[in-house]
Amino acid sequence: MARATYLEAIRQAQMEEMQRDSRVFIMGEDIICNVFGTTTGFVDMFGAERVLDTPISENGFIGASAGAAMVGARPIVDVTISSFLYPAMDQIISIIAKSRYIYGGQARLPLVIRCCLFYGNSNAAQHSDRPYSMFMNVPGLKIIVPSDPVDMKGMLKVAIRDDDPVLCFEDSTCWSSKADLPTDPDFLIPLGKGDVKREGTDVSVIAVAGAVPLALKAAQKLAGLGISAEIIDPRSLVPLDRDLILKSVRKTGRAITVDPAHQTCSAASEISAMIAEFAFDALRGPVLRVATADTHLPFSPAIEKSLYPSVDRIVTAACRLVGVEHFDSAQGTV
Amino acid sequence: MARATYLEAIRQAQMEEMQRDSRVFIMGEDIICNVFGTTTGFVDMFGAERVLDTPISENGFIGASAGAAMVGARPIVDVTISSFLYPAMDQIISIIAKSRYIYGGQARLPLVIRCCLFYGNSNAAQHSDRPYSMFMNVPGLKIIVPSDPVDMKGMLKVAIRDDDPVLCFEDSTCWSSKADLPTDPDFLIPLGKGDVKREGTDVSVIAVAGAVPLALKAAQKLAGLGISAEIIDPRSLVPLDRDLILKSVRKTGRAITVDPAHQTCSAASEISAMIAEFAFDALRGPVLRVATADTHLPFSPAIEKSLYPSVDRIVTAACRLVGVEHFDSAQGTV
Amino acid sequence: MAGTLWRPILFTENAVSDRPNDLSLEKFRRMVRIREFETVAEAIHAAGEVPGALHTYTGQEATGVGACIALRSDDYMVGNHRSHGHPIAKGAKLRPLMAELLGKVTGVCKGKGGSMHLSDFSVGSLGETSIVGSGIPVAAGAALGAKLQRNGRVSLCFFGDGASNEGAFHEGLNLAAVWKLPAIFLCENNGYAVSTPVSGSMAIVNIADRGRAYGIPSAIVDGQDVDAVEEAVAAAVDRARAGGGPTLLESKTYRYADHAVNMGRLTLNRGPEVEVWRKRDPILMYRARLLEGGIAASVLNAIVEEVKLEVQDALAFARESAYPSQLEAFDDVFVERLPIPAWLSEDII
Amino acid sequence: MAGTLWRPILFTENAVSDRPNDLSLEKFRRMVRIREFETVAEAIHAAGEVPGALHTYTGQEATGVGACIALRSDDYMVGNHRSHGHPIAKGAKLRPLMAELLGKVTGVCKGKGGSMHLSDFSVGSLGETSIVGSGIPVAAGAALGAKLQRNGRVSLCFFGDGASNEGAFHEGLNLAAVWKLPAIFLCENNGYAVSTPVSGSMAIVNIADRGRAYGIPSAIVDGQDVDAVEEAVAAAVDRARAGGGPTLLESKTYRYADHAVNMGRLTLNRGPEVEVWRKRDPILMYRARLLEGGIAASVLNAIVEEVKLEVQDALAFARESAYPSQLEAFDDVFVERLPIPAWLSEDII
Ligand SMILES: Cc1ncc(C[n+]2csc(CCOP(=O)(O)OP(=O)(O)O)c2C)c(N)n1
Ligand SMILES: Cc1ncc(C[n+]2csc(CCOP(=O)(O)OP(=O)(O)O)c2C)c(N)n1
Ligand SMILES: [Mg+2]
Ligand SMILES: [Mg+2]
Repeated sequence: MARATYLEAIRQAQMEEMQRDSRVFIMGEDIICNVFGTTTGFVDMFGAERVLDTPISENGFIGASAGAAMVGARPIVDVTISSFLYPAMDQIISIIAKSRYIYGGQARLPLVIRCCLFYGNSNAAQHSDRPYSMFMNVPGLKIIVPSDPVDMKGMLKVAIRDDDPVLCFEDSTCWSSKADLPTDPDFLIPLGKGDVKREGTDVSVIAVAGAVPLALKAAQKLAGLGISAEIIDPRSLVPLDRDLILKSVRKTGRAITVDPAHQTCSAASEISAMIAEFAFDALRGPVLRVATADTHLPFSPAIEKSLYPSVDRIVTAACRLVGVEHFDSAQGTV
Repeated sequence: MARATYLEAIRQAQMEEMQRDSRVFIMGEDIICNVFGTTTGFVDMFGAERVLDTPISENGFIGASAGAAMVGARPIVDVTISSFLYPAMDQIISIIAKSRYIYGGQARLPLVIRCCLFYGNSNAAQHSDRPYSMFMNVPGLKIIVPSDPVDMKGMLKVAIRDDDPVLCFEDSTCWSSKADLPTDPDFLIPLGKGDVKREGTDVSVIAVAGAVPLALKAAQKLAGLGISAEIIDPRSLVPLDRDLILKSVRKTGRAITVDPAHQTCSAASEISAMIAEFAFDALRGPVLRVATADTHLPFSPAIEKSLYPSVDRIVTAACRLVGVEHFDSAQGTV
Repeated sequence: MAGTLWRPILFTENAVSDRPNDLSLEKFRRMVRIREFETVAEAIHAAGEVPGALHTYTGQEATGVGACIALRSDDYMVGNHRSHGHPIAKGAKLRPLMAELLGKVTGVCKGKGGSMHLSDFSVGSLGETSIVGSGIPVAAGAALGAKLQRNGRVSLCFFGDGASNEGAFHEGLNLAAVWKLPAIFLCENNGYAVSTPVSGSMAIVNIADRGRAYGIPSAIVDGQDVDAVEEAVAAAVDRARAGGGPTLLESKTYRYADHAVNMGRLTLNRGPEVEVWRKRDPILMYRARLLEGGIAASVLNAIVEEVKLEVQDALAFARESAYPSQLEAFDDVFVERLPIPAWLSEDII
Repeated sequence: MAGTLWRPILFTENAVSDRPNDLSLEKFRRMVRIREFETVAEAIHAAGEVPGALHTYTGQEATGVGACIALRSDDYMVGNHRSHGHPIAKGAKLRPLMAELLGKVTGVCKGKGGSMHLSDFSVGSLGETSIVGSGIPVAAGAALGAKLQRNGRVSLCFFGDGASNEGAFHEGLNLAAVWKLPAIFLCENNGYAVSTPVSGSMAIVNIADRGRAYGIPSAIVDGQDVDAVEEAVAAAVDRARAGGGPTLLESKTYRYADHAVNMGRLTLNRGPEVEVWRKRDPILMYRARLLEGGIAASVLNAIVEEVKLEVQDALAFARESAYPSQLEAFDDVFVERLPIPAWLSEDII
């Protein structure tokens, strides 16, 4: 165990898996220069053959990762920022998601596509995307959204070992969060298993990626108001741990879904719909969503931040659901 | 009024708007040869300058439509099949959806991107996409999904006149449906207005695109079982006529959303989540979804069809919701 | 899954050359096999036996066969929407291909791919992908995999003139050039993309000229001449295996039929052009060359008859085969089968 | 919205040439203006006044200015992430640009675009788009719009060496070639894409060679020499206006600073290379040429002083300006303002 950040967890997961299995290699734009710090020292450790800088051609090298995977290699593709997935959507959807199926199981695509969710810091609309829900609509892609260093390490290692394509979305608002990281090289967290980040009895808050830390802070505040919130982190969106979510909602009778993505057709909407379909009998009130407003993210710091989910918005939603008068807003700001 | 198909409605809408406004032009792969029959005679009518065959380069010509629109032209881009949007996602999301915003309103992007939903006919996974919900997650794109010839004509005309980018998804299962088409050149159906396709009192069925005709057939069957179903067609997904949907659900107390797309993060899920959030008090049972199974669409006709929504599935869902024993399944197949 | 050595998953056998001994007769046989397969495929499609669309390879046989005969059977190959001919050229068995056309579970893709996806991994055919241009990055990636694993294989990609206008072409070729990958990019320029002539989609005449943009050597080859194609591809393969990097080849060829059937209104009046090309039919030309070279007509005729039987056998097999079960629809999305939705599982189980 | 005539929405004025009379001093002034703007921008970014990332244009001024001076003010121009210099070169006012950097409502994009999007439509700058390569199809489209409207305008696109590896480059140039569009594609080859040298991203040395792949004439130009750039672009503009179609130009240039600040760890040790390039500084070189041509040093110094005041004025304006109101976040998604979500509207109204 050693204290380390979320970014460091990514580095360790990759390093350990590259040490373990020589078929694993990594490629991306400027990964040798190590833009966000997740490939420190990799060229020295693994050689230039397994640590490849790519030209700026996302569709090309993401597609190439598919080809390499089909013939037995195990690529990790670092796409830096999630907005750069769009130029590669064709290879991701038409090739990576579909090849195994369309060829009747002849192909195997053990590859990981990593990128960060780069929002909340005046990066403007073209660099602030959080597009995981788009990929949830496409069968054939596993999707992980770890919210803390431990989950990140354990899940990314599993993603690299997985024989199916996995998209890993790394929330930049979590980059500097720290935790004690297990050093066991076989520390693994299976995909498809959510986690109860805090137990509670009055309301279930199902939060995604960077919304999890917000939900935990909100739970603390809510405790002060006499409301016991249970915080669920699905951790992987595909497969989704429906059972864990439904179990929690059946216990508390109330649900709020929280998601840093745009609300319409978000992961939050999907989870809400799932709850409304399968846990309706247990519900004591509406299923509320706390997500990002359906507008683009502006550059100006004066007007960007308030568009995202916040501790306050979660607290307000929970108070509304539980039927408690909203706490004094003067005290309430975090 | 003259009897015409859904495809003919597309042709008429385009023709009338091109006659009306010389800034409108159309481009796409093999549109002169008129692949699906929506541009019959256009070159002769409008000349080769306004009817442009493009190289196979969707990102290029969709992006070019944005540039042309920014300087005052009004492009219609025919992308034939929705699967071919993926190579162009970057231009659609990063440029077309965001340019007006990112430049503070300096840009105007009056353009229409048309494509068909080409499913249900052994086209295999790479040609069977129904990806509208992906675009719903992106602010800045209006999205229409007309389900009959009249709506198609009236909405496509409005889309062409609209000063914002509009995606028009044309359900190939509706191609040959016929109706009396208004000939008034100013017959217009505003975007953002849903339509009650059939009134009812027991259950609201909110159906999208090719699911509307299925829902109407199901309503007929349900009537025979003593269940009165109200069929709502949102017609445009962005903007979405929330009021119409919520009003119907408040009246019936029961809701089923039906969508030919994959279920996870579908338009159906979004509408379900919206209902569970804003009409919870009126609900007398769970909000059910009837959508396509979250697997790829196989080529083999033996196993493709059963993966989509069907009249039977809608009838079964309604019976379950209303609490009626399911009708005899031997009689029940359509 | 564990292990620290490169373990190529596919094609662990046949690591040495297994090119047939009597290459000329084998080339003839494979071309005839494609032609006969397509003839039957068109007939059964017209009769309603084949669902979906059908894009035939008739007229382009020399390109597919000339190219594949220059490959080892464990080399990789990637095709496109017009790829019945490619796996056949690479040596695939006909029964699973024909069964695939009919959507049967014995099909090479268990009936899930169909006509546009007749991929046979057992002969190195890694994907006949129907999104135009999308196979090119995949082929570059297979070459990268070969390079990383040092298995001496090369990767050949077939694509059309139209595909060379896609961004995927640009990015795939550039990658292959920068990384000096053992790849051969073989453009089958049949003059059209659906209805659009090459002159309507690019302001150059020879797609081979595009190699210069990447520093990739390129050549134009007579696509009707199976020997010429073989020679050009063999040279590219040699260079690739020797670590010399990729090659771009342009084969000038022609498809006799319309772009496809059952894919919209695609009938195009190409006038007398078709007849001009038919005079340079690759099979007729090669037959003449073989006869001239002293091969008896009876030998060639016997091959044709054998192939006919082979195709009929494949058709009978395909017809007798079962359709996949509904469960199959949930298999192969991931390595582990998906859970079946409740509304379907009742029907199935 | 109705009407049957072409009605260009933008730039209805200035349809005739409005290139400044004393071009040489204007070129000097614009280069100095960019340099000074960037110097101040870096300083206030370092001081925490500018949010987000900052990519400076320092070192490349001759390319932007030489190119834009060859354009009419109603010609179209498209830039990229490194585009502070482009609108300035095209003649944009500094106040709205500086205010944009600070995220103020008086910014050229009302504070919604920021440093990577300093687009000023009033001078024909249609979009400084920060997705690499994404401006190229847009520029081709503006050229298409110009052609359809017969307004005699041309469209010029700035992009980097790295961008030329994107599929968007390939598709945009090919379209422009097939349709003979009045477009100029100007690659600013500054040797690197972030940390990757050109040799690490392509197997060719000159990006100009890529023109051949489309049948587009191309040329290489000394990007440090504002006159040379102007001349090359002017020739391309003439050809474009005469209906001769697009041109690809490659400007060999250099950026002094790191790729960007506040965009990850991008510091790169480029060794003595930077100093070599600084010896060919475009402003120093041009200053020497002007002095040699008989312009008094005092004239040039006065320009520098004027520009400094101008930039300080812009900064003061930007600092005094207000931030946008929260409502602004919902404007310009569509032409009509979006409804404000309930949870926000309470705060706002
Ligand atoms: C990305 C994409 N765009 C469009 C299509 C539709 N389409 C299928 S084949 C084809 C023409 C391909 O032409 P070419 O590459 O020359 O191959 P050919 O059919 O001539 O063999 C088109 C446009 C597609 N399948 N994928
Ligand atoms: C599609 C895409 N991929 C990656 C990036 C990240 N990125 C921003 S600038 C840049 C380098 C661009 O290099 P070049 O085109 O040479 O322009 P320069 O920065 O040298 O001016 C990269 C990789 C991006 N913005 N967009
Ligand atoms: Mg072709
Ligand atoms: Mg550069």
